[in-house]
Amino acid sequence: MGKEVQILEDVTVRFAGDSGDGMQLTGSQFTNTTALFGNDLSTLPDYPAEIRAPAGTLYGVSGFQLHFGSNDIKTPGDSPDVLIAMNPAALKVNIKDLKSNAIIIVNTNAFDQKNLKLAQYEKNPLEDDSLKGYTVIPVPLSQLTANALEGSAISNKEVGRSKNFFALGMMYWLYNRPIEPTILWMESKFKNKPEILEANKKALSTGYYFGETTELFTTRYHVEPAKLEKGFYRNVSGNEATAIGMVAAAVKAKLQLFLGSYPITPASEILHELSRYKSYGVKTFQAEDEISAICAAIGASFAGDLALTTTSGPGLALKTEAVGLAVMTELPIVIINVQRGGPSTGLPTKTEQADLLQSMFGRNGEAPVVILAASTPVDCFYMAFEASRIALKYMVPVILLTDGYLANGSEPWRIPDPDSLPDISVQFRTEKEGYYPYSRNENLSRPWAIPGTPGLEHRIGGLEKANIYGTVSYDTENHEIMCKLREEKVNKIALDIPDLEVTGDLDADLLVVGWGGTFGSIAEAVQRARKNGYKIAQAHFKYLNPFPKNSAEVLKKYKSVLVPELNLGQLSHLLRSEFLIDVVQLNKVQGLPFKSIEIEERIIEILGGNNGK
Amino acid sequence: MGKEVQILEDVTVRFAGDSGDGMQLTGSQFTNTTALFGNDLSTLPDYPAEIRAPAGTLYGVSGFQLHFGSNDIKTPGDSPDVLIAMNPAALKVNIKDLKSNAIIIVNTNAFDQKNLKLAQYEKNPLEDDSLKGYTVIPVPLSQLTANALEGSAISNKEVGRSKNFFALGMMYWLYNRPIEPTILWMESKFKNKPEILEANKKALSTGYYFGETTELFTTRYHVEPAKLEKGFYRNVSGNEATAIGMVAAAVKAKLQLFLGSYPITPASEILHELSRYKSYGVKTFQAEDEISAICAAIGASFAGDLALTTTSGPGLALKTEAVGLAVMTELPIVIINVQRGGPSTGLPTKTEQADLLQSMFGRNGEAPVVILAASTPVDCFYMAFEASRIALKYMVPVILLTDGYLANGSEPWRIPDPDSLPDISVQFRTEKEGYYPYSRNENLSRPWAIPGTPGLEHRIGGLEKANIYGTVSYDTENHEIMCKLREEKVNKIALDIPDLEVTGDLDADLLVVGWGGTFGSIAEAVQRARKNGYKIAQAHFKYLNPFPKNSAEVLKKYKSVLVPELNLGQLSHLLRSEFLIDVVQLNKVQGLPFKSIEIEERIIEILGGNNGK
Amino acid sequence: MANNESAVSQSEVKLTAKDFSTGQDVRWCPGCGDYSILAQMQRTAPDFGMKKENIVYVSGIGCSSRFPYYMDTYGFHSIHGRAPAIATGVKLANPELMVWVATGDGDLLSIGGNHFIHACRRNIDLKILLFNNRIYGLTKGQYSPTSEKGKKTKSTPFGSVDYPFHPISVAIGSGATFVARSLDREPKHLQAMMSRASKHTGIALIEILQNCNIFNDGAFELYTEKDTKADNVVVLEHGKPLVFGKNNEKGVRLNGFNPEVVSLEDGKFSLDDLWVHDEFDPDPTRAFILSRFIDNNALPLPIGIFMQIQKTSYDADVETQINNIKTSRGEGDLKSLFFDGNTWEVA
Amino acid sequence: MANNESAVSQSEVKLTAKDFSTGQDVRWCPGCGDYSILAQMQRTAPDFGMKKENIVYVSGIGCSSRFPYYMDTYGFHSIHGRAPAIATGVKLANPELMVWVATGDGDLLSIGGNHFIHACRRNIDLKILLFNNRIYGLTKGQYSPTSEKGKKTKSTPFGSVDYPFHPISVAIGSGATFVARSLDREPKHLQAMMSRASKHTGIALIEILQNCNIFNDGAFELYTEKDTKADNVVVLEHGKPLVFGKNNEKGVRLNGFNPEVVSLEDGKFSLDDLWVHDEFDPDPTRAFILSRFIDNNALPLPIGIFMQIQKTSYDADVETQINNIKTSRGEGDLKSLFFDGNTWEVA
Ligand SMILES: Cc1ncc(C[n+]2csc(CCOP(=O)(O)OP(=O)(O)O)c2C)c(N)n1
Ligand SMILES: Cc1ncc(C[n+]2csc(CCOP(=O)(O)OP(=O)(O)O)c2C)c(N)n1
Ligand code: SF4
Ligand code: SF4
Ligand SMILES: [Mg+2]
Ligand SMILES: [Mg+2]
Repeated sequence: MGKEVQILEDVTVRFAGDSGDGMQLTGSQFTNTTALFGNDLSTLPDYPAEIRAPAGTLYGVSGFQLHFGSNDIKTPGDSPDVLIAMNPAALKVNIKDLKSNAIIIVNTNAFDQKNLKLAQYEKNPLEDDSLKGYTVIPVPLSQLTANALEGSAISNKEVGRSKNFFALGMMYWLYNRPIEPTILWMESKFKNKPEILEANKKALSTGYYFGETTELFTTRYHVEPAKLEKGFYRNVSGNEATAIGMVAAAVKAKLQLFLGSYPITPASEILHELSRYKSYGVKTFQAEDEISAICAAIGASFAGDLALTTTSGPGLALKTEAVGLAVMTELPIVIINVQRGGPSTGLPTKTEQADLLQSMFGRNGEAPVVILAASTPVDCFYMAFEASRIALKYMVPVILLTDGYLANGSEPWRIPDPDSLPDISVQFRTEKEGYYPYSRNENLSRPWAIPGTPGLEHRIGGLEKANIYGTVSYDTENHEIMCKLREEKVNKIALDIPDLEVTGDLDADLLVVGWGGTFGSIAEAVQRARKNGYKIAQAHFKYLNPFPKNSAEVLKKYKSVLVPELNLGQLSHLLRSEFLIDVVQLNKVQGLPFKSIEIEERIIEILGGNNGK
Repeated sequence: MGKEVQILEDVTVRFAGDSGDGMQLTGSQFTNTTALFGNDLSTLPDYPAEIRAPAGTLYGVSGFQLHFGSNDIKTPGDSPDVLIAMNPAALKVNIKDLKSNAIIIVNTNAFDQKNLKLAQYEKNPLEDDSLKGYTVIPVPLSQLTANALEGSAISNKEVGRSKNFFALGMMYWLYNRPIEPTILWMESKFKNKPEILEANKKALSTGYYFGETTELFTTRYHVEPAKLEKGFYRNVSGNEATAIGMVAAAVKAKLQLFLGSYPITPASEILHELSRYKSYGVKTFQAEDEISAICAAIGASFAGDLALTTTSGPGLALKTEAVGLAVMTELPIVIINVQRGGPSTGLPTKTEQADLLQSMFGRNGEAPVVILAASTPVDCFYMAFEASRIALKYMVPVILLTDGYLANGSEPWRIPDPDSLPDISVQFRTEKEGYYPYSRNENLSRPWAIPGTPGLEHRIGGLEKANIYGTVSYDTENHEIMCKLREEKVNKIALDIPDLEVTGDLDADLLVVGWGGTFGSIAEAVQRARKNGYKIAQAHFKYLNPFPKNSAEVLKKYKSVLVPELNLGQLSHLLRSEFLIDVVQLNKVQGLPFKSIEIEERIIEILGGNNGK
Repeated sequence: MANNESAVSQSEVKLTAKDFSTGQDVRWCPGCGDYSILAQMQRTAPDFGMKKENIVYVSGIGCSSRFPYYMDTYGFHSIHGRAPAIATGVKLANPELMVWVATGDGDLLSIGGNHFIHACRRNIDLKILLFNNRIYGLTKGQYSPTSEKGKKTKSTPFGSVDYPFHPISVAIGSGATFVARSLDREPKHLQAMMSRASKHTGIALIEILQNCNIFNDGAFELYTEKDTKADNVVVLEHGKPLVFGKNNEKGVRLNGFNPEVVSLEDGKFSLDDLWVHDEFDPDPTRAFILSRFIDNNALPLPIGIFMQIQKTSYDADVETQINNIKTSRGEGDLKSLFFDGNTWEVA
Repeated sequence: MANNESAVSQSEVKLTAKDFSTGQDVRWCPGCGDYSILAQMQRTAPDFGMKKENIVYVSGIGCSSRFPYYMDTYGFHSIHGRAPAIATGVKLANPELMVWVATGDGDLLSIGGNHFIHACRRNIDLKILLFNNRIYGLTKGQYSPTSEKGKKTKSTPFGSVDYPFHPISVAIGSGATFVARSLDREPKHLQAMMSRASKHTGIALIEILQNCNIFNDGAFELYTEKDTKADNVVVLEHGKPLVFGKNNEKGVRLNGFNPEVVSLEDGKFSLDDLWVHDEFDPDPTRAFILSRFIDNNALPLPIGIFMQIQKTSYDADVETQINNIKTSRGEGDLKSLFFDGNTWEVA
């Protein structure tokens, strides 16, 4: 109908509504279709803390944000270009995040007295000037859906539920995506509920055609496919990627994977995922508490499994005594901590990076452990694999830090060829000759001799061990030797991990250094600032203990080092202590990821605001 | 009988024998008598890890060391001048610690084939040259005691047990101390066992007179009383002093003391001591585990008690989640961690300082706590009081670190006038007007409104709290405000604690900095080196978080900063990070305190070995 | 021994349910069984004979553990599993307080199991409201230690292989002195249980079967729906026989140690043959048998007070001991504390 | 369902007690009851029908927990209270192993209580040796959760005010399937219990009353000394009446639910009136009653197997479930794992 088509490089869309409005589902469908279409993308859901908050309330708003583009997409986007608000609460909660001049599509039917009051609006924002500056597209979504489904066999309640598909259809039209993938999905999902299937299909396609016919939309947008590397892709969240990475590690290590876990937000999905993989021999043990979970994992490690325990902050706090046991017994175990807002129960559904120092130091005595951190949802796969590799090769506990942002966020994963993953298989000790439980190989790691092996019967435990022989030893000098050996073993791993890589302007004055889940925001900020003419180098730590061996060299090369972190300065603390450099901190503890603009602004501030010149 | 009397400034004596030989008792009696005599002193027991190891074994040797003098005594002594060895194992285990030319008094009767074998001696060391260089005084102790008690009414076994009193009598003679205090003690101790009383008295006095008559001793020693400050004194171990300090704090705060604890070496004696003080209203709750112990303490704090929990390393690891709850709820609680050898179960009966970083960082999220450390056994009293003062005034958890060395070591305590202790009483909030659970006073501390107070009903918990109002808040900015407030509150305490004091040569190039229980060894080393002409300044941290406000100024004044610690460098880590100074580390992780000579040697090494000139 | 009548202060003005409401938005899912439990507590609390400020609700973490926020008394929403331990500290610090624990099947029986059994062992005077929905609600639907074997949940997509706890059996095995069961859908009965628990001295457990309409909907339908409940629930009443059925036509008799359902209609058995409930039986054996009815589909679900035994409570014993020692030795003062043991003077 | 006979490999050469000794110096106090328990295990182990390398002893911390060091098998001396959890991991990782837990009353019932009750609930195939000396030995003499009320110890100088656990009641309340009691001083009986436990599939608890001659000497004298034991101990034997006394002149009969001691000499009661022990009774009620004899001074202490119930074990169910799924779906490979769900190609 002759609508204008505008080509965009990237777009950020946020779907928001009541928990019951199906926003997560709508968002995922849009994501899948967009992925199939060939865009690069990154997503982030935002759940309320309540399971099902009463409809219409501010704290019950559930959101799903998707950033997609024809370029390299690094984050779910700082601020949406488009908001789909299913009710007044969704509008109220989300409006502050929008770009100025953003498009707001609202379901006008939901803007009744009751909902306005629940959303604590004194006046209907659609009827005053408060939305000036935005492009508001008022759509009577509920009404239109009801009209579309008139005469259908489903209940009124179910009709109400279909409105998200109407909205989705409309969005498909607006961004010029096919509705077929969603129809296919519906056909399998609602296989056994033909009436619902029909209704939803109808809502979807009516929404699509509504976009085409209505005069509310004057412009249609087009985002070209991205130039992605060839191959097969799949969208994965960080938690999914973590789970798959662990199974892959077990297969490549030729071991069975044992997970001891206790549910906790936002780590539970790793348990859920892994419990589906029984045909891979994965054993998932839902323990009575976090302590039992890690202890069972330690027991399984002793008996020869690839042992894993997963948790979030408060759970890691509970596991610390047992982590010390793993240090002392030198058994391989992977501990995955999906960080969330603390201290204490804190902000359980929000993200944060405040468990680095807990991971580093949260145990009695001198008990060094290896610490890794994943940088993107997809990287969770690789770092889970890497954590397993290191644990098995060096017979050490490895803590892998991810966070709520990575865990729930998703991005396309270029599926690797399983054969391209390294063989990390281990040799259990079977040879009796010369066997001592605490003898060491060139990696300083002790032999793994598992129960069932004839002739290698031995005892281990939490008391200090005699060097080589592994018997209990109260000898004073032996204790110092062992403390130092345990430290050295961890430190030596620096030789077996990649160097810290510097990207951007290697000759810049400013180095921006991050770790873990902030990678995307930092990279985006650096990239944007560089486009604006600033000279900046960037480096990102995925290995926190030990640090990569070239770290000192890298860090000392730059006049200023800026360290953005979602905490009060934990990596900064370590860098200061380790390298005696006075880093510039950029800290945020709001339960939210960085917006790249926040980092960009700080960069510009440091570099003097005039393009660094 | 005309024996030579030699005047000594100080002497270090070690009693050693089987666990069943009563060495702890003998040592304590010698200590008490020496204290009454007016010497300054410091003691250290050394128990085997086993409860009652089989007689005669190396690992069953129990020791008690006493350093006393006419000067200011700071440590139990690096190396004994005299060893009393009740059997070959005691000789074997202890000989390496002795001064060259030390006196060794041995019970020759115990040097039979069986005992020699148990002690893994191939030949009788009394009969070859292996003890050349020592002054060996062979005494047939068992035989002499048996002779003395011939015809007494007690059993042979009991006669055997009396030999320690014979040895004690001999030592009294040798060091010219009265036997009367021990006789008085015996009379009350064995009130109901008159035969045993008689036998022990006889053994003691026979031992004394044996010293006088035997030609084995040609010299007698005299150590003049020390010039101690006027007043009443009492010998206290660190654990005793800690317990008394907490009761004193409760009395001065006008609160009831609540202890939630779970037994663990070397902290259990605090529980034992406090459980005796029921007439002071002290409630001691032996919980089912460490988590319950601290949680009960938090509950008691909520309800208005002065709440305490005591533990050692592994126990602190278990309490970390709950410490975070105390941080979040801003409730006052004192957490005492008597550090021992780690990691894991480690060396449970040995000392170490390796829980500093655990105390600092061992919690999920940004959860700052106040950390104090006691420097001597007597200081445990004052720091327990101080920990209570800070906890109550600022409504914060305070971790007080002591260690196995302080806990079991003892020294004379000049008993303070109770009235001289500050009033630290608190005002519970009762006023309804303007009450909000998380409003703050000038110390940033929130009001303590305890259940039972009409009109102030409120709810607290581990979820993030709204500033001022204290309701649950998922607000992102509020979270950052609260994280920073909690940090600031702790940091501000720097204004309310003493400055870091520097002693010695303020204009030296070298500053020696320690923390906690190493005070005595460091002070002795510094003093000795200074006597030898070296210029050295000394400072000792008793406040680890926050650091005293002049710390930066002090630390940056010196060319070199030497940090001796019983760990792999934990204070060093904090100083490096906090002050960006490159300290020199002196680390020892052997489950043993520093010998002052070890520190002195390092000082000399740093200062160039030629008296610093 | 302190007993409730003397240890707690009586409220002077009669309070109402509304006085106990904080007026805060209640944040459970619409339709959740927790609402009823809250309502019954608000209705019953005025009859505890306590001033509001002397009541404390302590909870752990879970949907159920949000309970304290809605009661306008002192409250502590603590950390997962630790409510009994924190409540123990509260009660020991101030035995005048009436201390309730609000908790879930995960909170109390999974991570909090140890504190729970020790609270039972000690017989400390806490009243525990166990919201048993046989699921982890707050973490969105994993199975719990009370979930049936074979249950499919997020963490057991192929069915769980765990046997469940019977919370009441665990309590009895651990030495509890008051155990009761009720249902979220039986408001009057639930109120009665709360009121009775409030009068018990020592540990009191009320297991409340509670519907989680989001993750475990209908778990207790059999016991709550009009057409099935009469045939599947037996109400325990002291001194009365175990009778149930739409027309009170069925009963439970004990055949040796074996409980069995008998018909009262076919003339073979009469009321006199039935098990007569004695809630004050000092022997917990019968309560133990009742706690295991749930294993046997042929038997109805007992609700009511399974047993209550009189025994001094831990908190009262602690207080008594301290008071006795104070009386016999006199209250301690710092001077005598400092001068305890061997002292000497340097002049 | 895996049962012992098939799941474990048979040893070929007959081992002896000596084969199970590590030859390490045993570091308990001279006279400690732990020596006997070790000796009985070393004597019994050759009859388990297992190769040495397939036996694992897991312990926590305590005097008793040093046990693994002295058995020449695989062993894990872990951290305080966590042995059941670690053992669970060992057994799940390799169900072919026979896994024993050696633990103390503090280790298992105080700090480890939660893991213990959950191990019972799950019926995981672990054999637990509980060294119950009613004291904390290793930490030098504080009272434990099994210490009698009123006990004076280092941490209770005025007597404890805690009620004790009955470990066997706790186990039964939590769902255990095999519970037995023995004494350190009854070597033959203890061997028999170990041997019987070794044959049980699922959780097996043997409570061993053990003398700590240093901190709680004589705690069980009544049951071990020549002149008192016959009158104070009743040996449970399947199918036999509960008879005891120096001349077998006394018995226990059940009067309703009430156990009472009767004389067999005064003609009023005969063997036929006595409680006949049925260790295979699927109803745990009688075992529960036996577990509480200890509360009543008039009753003798039962030793022997209180009950054993057949139920699939947790580890077997875990294995079966995995095998079934592997059979029905085929073993997973990485390709299908990676390609699970929505994928698309970029060409
Ligand atoms: C230490 C710790 N572990 C785990 C969690 C996550 N968690 C919160 S509530 C809960 C279980 C809730 O189940 P339940 O107690 O039955 O309460 P419900 O929500 O069903 O009322 C879990 C596992 C946590 N908050 N803290
Ligand atoms: C986490 C932790 N808490 C406390 C301790 C101290 N501890 C070691 S053994 C023990 C209790 C021992 O009692 P029990 O289990 O009965 O064994 P027993 O020594 O009597 O055989 C305690 C409290 C510890 N090692 N670790
Ligand atoms: S998830 Fe279940 S238990 Fe939790 S509030 Fe919702 S309905 Fe209630
Ligand atoms: S303390 Fe007691 S339990 Fe421990 S070894 Fe000695 S006698 Fe045995
Ligand atoms: Mg639940
Ligand atoms: Mg014990």
